[in-house]
Amino acid sequence: MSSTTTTPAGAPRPGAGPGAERHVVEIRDLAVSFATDAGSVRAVDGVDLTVRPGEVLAVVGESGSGKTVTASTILGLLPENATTRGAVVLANKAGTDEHDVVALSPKQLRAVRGTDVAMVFQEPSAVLNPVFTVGWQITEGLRAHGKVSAKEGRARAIEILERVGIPDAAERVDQYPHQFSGGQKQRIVIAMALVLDPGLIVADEPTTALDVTVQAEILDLLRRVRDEFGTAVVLITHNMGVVADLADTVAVMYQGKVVEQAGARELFADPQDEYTKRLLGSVPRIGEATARTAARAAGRPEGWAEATPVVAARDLEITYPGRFRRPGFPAVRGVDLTIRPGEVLGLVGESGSGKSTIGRAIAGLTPVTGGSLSVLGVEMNGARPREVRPVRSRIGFVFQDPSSTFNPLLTIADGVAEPLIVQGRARDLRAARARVDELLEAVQLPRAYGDRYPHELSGGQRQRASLARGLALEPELLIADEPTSALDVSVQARVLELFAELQAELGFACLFISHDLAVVDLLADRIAVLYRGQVVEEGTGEHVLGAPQDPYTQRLLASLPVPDPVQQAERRVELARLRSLD
Amino acid sequence: MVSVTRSGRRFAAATAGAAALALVLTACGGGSDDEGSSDGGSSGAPITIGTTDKITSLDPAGSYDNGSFAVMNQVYPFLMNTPYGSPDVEPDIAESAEFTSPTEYTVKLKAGLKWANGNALTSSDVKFSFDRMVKINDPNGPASLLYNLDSTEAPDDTTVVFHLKSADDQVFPQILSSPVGPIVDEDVFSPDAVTPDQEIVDGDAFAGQYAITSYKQNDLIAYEAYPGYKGLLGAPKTDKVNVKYYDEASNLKLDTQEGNVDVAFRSLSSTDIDDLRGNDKVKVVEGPGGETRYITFNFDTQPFGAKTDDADPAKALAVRQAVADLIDRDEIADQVYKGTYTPLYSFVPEGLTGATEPLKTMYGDGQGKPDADKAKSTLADAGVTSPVTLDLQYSNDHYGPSSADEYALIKDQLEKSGLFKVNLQTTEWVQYSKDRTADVYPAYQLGWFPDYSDADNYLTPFFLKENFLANHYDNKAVNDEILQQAVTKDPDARTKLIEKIQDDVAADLSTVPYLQGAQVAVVGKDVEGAKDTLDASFKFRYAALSKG
Amino acid sequence: MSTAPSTEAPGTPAPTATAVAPRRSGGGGGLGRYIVVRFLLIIPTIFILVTTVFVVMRATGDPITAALGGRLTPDQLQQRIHEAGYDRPILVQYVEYLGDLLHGDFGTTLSDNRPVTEVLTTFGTATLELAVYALIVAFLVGIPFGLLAASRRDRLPDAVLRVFAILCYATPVFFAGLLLKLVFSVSLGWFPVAGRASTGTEIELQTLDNPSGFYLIDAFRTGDPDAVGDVLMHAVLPAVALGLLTAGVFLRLVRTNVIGTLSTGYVTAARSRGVREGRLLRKHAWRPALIPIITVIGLQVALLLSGAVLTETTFEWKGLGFQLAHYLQARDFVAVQGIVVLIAVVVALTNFVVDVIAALIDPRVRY
Amino acid sequence: MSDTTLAPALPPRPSLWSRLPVVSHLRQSVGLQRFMLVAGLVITGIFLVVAVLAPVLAPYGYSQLRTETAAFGAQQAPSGDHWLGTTVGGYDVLSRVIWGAQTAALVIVVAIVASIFLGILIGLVSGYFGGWIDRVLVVVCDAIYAFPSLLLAILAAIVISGGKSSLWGGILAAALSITVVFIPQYFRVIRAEVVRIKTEAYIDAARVIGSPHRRIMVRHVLRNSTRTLPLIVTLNASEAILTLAGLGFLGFGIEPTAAAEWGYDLNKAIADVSSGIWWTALFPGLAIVLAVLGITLVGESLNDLADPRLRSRRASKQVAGDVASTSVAVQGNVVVDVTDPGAPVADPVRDVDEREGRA
Repeated sequence: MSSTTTTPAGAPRPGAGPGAERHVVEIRDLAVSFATDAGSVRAVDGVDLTVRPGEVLAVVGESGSGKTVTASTILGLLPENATTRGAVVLANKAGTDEHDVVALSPKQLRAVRGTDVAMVFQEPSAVLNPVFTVGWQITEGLRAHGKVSAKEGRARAIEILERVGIPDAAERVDQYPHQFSGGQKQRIVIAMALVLDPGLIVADEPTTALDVTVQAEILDLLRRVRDEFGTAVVLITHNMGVVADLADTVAVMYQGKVVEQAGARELFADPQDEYTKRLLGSVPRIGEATARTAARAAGRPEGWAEATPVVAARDLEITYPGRFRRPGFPAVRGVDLTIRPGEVLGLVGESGSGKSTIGRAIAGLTPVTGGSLSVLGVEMNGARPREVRPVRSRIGFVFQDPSSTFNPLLTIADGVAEPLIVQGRARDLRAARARVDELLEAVQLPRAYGDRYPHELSGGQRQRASLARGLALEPELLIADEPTSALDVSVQARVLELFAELQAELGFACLFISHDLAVVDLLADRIAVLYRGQVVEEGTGEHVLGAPQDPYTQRLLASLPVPDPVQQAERRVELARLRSLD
Repeated sequence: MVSVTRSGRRFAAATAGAAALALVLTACGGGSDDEGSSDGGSSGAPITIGTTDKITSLDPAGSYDNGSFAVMNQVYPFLMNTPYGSPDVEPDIAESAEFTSPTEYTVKLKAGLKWANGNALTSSDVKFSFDRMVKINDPNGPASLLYNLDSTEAPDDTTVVFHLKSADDQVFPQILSSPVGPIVDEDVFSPDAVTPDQEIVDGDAFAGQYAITSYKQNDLIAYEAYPGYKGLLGAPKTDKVNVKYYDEASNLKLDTQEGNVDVAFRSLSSTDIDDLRGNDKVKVVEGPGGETRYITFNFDTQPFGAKTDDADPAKALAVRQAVADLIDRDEIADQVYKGTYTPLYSFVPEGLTGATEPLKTMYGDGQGKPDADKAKSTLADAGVTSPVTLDLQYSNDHYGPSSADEYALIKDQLEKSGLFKVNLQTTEWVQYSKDRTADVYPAYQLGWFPDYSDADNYLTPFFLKENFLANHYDNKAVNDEILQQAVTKDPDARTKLIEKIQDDVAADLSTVPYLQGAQVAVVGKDVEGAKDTLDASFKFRYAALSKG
Repeated sequence: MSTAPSTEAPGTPAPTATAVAPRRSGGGGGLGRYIVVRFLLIIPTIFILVTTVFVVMRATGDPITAALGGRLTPDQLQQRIHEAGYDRPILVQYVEYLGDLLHGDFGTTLSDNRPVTEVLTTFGTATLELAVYALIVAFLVGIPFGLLAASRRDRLPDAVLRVFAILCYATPVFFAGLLLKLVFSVSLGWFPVAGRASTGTEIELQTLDNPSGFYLIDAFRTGDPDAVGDVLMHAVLPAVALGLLTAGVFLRLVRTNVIGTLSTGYVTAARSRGVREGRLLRKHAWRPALIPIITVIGLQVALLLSGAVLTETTFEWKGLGFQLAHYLQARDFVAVQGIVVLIAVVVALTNFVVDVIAALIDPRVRY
Repeated sequence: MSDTTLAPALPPRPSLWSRLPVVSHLRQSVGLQRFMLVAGLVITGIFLVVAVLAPVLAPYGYSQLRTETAAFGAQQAPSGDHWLGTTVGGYDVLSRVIWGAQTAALVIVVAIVASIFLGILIGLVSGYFGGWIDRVLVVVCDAIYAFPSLLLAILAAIVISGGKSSLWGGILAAALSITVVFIPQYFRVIRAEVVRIKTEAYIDAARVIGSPHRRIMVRHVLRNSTRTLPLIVTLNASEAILTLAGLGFLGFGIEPTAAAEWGYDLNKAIADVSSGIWWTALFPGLAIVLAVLGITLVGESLNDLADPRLRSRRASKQVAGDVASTSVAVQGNVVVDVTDPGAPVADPVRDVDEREGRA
């Protein structure tokens, strides 16, 4: 509380000097509450923030910290059930005019939106209207703020598309959103924001929905927005790496309040607030666990490498059937993999790389269409359900989405007991309860949570319970499919920690699937990098992440922003070098 | 009519809210009116007739229903026909018709007859008409009425000789006026298949009082007088007649009331007719009707019937008599039918030669009113313990929309006395038709519309041993008497016999008749002549109508 | 397992934001293939309906008993049934019927001796004409009011319009028809009571060569302005009665879908660019909402035909639905089957066309 | 960190009563939506009370034609003895309207229970197993679904009734005719839900541990796929009334001596209306409109409340509320993300929408 309104640190960038007194936006004592079924809840509570022209302010926080609400307030885009107090004073780019957004009439608000402040959203596919061409949608903003001829609008749309890096803009201006890739869509969204040349862009998690390599490109673009257009940016994010990459100043929000605000380098180097420290401490960093992995490798018994692998894939192929006699989609194309007893294999890849498909195939959820996949001694290619069934009791699975891993109508204890009952280890819930309690304690959940329903648990707690269920049958193999990707960093850190402890204690083999190199590095003995259904590189973390050989791995690694502005600046240089090689 | 408009307004006010939007939407078209275009004719005053009849086919061989026959009566010539005002037949386009031997019925045609299309109408057409009728024997056709016809012969252009199977058939002349009787053009009609309506109209194969000029099945028919008709009925009073076919009686009623229809004939609901009686823009014209309604008893399955556990003919008869005692015909006619049906106390309806009213005196209070005490003693005398449980069936979709009300009232009348416990049931018509002849129903509703206007048509199909009712009624004496009357040449003797048969059947009560349908036409104030054609021939002839 | 395409549009549980659900994944040739598959699916649909109706009709009695059960003795009836072949095994009759159908031979009605094809064209055009009028009313009422309700959401106009929509739907067509007739024909005398035209006009129309069966078109062909007026006046009340029923559904449909798209990201994004609310509604929200709306409207054809049965009865509009009720009662299975085939074809084709239109509106399918 | 030692107290779980479908919806609703829901509930409540208490409320029996002393007479105008007059058949209009509620309620109940059972069964099997059975069932149900429902009901009525006219015979015939129409709807809704649920992680979780199909279907899929039923049931109930009335109006319904039925009475009253006898048509007609209106209001409100996009919330007058409850605290409390109102919820009603408003 004491550190709520840290005075903004001095101008971090020399260029911003002359405008230091001016603010593009100044938020004073902002409070917002929402009417919900459970009564009124306060999302933002006494927030003060200022943004100077040409500055990138990152607002960081975990879910529910109020950062998105704060950002929406700047454009007056809060939903109807919101009530606002305080002031959001917005200036135009030239600094000649000022409005308090909170007090504006809808008509005045409309005039401000787009011209003085624009917004870039998290999910580019959702914010582009599927039935209009991108050119039309870009021109729409121009038309909303004055008469623009169709020809002129089109010319300006092409120009701005070119500037945000859409190739062949003159042709593509007439295309529809679905004809662009995810990264290009985000570029178009940014183009729409830029076309009216606003003084401020509010970017709400602009890269969260994107793969890490695409994320790096968008971050570059945003940097250019600041540098070339002189536009200030309010960047809302939960990703400390993104902050380190882009931000000039940082405001950390927690429970609706700004707990710390400082220049980016200062904040990372010397966080003041307890929460900021904890947050930074939770962020996984590559190389952190090298020593641990090495120690584990050293502790392996002799002959371990020759022991029968738990999972052995040879030239594995998995193709999803097409519809209407259309050719199928090959998700996995000739993958070789081995997991030995007690070993953690990290499987990394971007979306669509086929990593989840491999996990599901091992668990028998997706049929194998080619090659060989031997799981605990059973060949899965062409296996009949009867043959797979006994294997299942020896495999545990932890799923990605914590919101749906448990049947919403059954208690947690019911869910955890399910494998015990199905596999005949217990007759009913009462008989299984002792073991359930034991499992819950093992994942550090209080026994009493067993009687709760899934929605009464937080995401992290649900993932712990999911882990308990996965371990209920004391499996020899655990498949964890992105178990932490939906969790906040601080929660993720603790779940990962727990995971590592349990693995050490119970010694199960594990396939750990993730898109996040740092997370995989933290846990895995070996890492396999998957790209378009093929393994491009495999080896220990030290090897793969320390000295990657494959160009894709190199790019992937260089694209991953590290939560340290100084290091990240170096990374950027490296990435630029790699790109230039292409 | 004042009261109608007023209550109409009241209703309108009550529903104005719901209709408000419709008002707004339709207000734009409010000014115009459609009456201007309703007169299409050039000479005289054309008449528009409205009806809810249905036409099955214009080909006599392909239809056996009132709606189709109504059209045929206007456009086809008959050898024998009923003159206005009489149920008995006389030669129509024939000069003479007589038995030339017991099994030969010879008809001489008038000379120089022509079809509307110009073809000559000769005895060859007549022979063709009857031969094809027998040959086609369409499932929907009336060929079975020619049960007594052996062959037809046309020795010359104007002579036709019918060879009959049984001798001295007094009904045969009547049959020539029935649905099986229309003469058709051999150049237009197919000899071995039912001819489509449009071909008939296109071929102009008409030689009755009218010819059809425009035809849209069950929608609209335009008639024009055919000058070449030289038969019994004479020239039509009106040249042009249009007939509009309605599906909803209420729409016909409204159009009649609004003056869009000059003559509404068959079948306005009793409510509508009752309402129109008080309307001074129209006249309600009534005549005797040939339609009858009766309750049929199955002699095997009725209470104490032959196939029941406690079979006892005497008790069974007592039950039937008690029913006859209890039915209040006036109440049904008034409440349900508002006078469009009248009480019927015999098997042969009033208006036909030989019709009497035996049930009026034999049952009830002797005046046509019910008598509960008499019913009680009838049952008690026969040793029947009351209440008697009676399963009574009616058809909800074949005998008009009021059957349900009719039978609810009958149930009520029977139960009111405390002598009966009635289980009322209804069945959809097709199933009903099957069930009733399969001994499923102990007692059930039926109705009859005659093929020809002779008492025989109300007796032969019903009370012979093998009959249409299939109710196991078997009275040798009645059987013989019915066969006898059909061949009795002397009209008086035959009438006597018919009266006797009615008395005999009334004692047995194979059926309990209770209603006779009146023919009701609602005509505009300026329309004359409806009364002339609403006669016991049960043929409604447009030719009699005129608009002043 | 994804759903089969026929259920896709309505069956997907996706909210409207994604209701423009990509019908196909993958690119080139998607639309063409989709159209072919969609078209082929019409065949089993019709086959199923024909079979069902055949079995149902034959299982419930024969037309001869229906027509003459009150006239003939049981023996005579049985003889006629035998002669007509209705006592043969049902499978034999079925195969025979299907064979005829494949040759395009619908047969001749049993109860009124008309070629079924003629019945279909005569009454089909009447029903089609009524349906077109009703759709016009439904569009004119449903869409603007639906947009209005969506834009004034949860305020008075919305409340009034929603209750209006429910009332449209809650009032049985025959009751609404009765009220309309009473108020506008009997009391006010603005419109004719019933029928498609007055007698004179009908006769006039009959004189045309090759009348199309669409009275309005035919009336124009006569060149008689009175006839045109007469036909239009007759159409107003039936069209309103049937149209309002559908309008209620349209209104609700438009409102729901537009509210759905109004809360999507792209509308919020457009708002953040300062686009006017009216334009947000008419352009950004309406166009994407149109895709599910059009799909659902296709299914309204079935509703419209159900309503048409009752409307036609009430207003003496000699159309198909009404005629079907009659043929059902007469057990005229030849006629019923013919009409059912036609309805099935019309419904299937409409859904097909609507799906294709929706696909064409959706650029993701088009390209 | 500190979250393992103690289970933080949960907010008290709502009672079973307030978790019941309609009750919970009522508690959620505000403003206009609440008004619509309450109005619908009141009308529906009256309808149900009248249906249940018909023997007590109705002054006469539905097929009663006379008192001890005298016949009612046909088409009598409203009077002290007959508040709403008598029909063309001589029945008391008020009594017929009241008893008609009972008939309608019985038909709704039978039709819906029957179609829920069958629809759920085939929808569950079809959606869960997929394959060619699923494809065939989908095509069959689509074919039936696309066919005009009233005509379908008429066809069914002809087959099913075979001419039975007893109270239950008539009600069963009408109800089953409507069932034939509804089954495809339930099939589609349940199947769509099952297909959706099949992709949920907890189904995969159950498969991974080797649960047999039957256990997965009953324990996981079935229970979760029925959440939209209350909504469809309400909307179908109103449709059932309209279909029943349509059948009655066309003469395929229940006979007057077996039960009172509004559509039948309306049919009989057509002639009356054109003759200035307004009371025989108006009241059964209004009864239909009101019953359908009430039930539809409930159904639409449920739909709105179930769909976060359509649900309205009231803004509080002042900035108020407790911050902690909204934020994901370090202790990991329940997440209520206020900016995104709820996870995307399927729109089960759309399926129903398409068909609504028949007759």
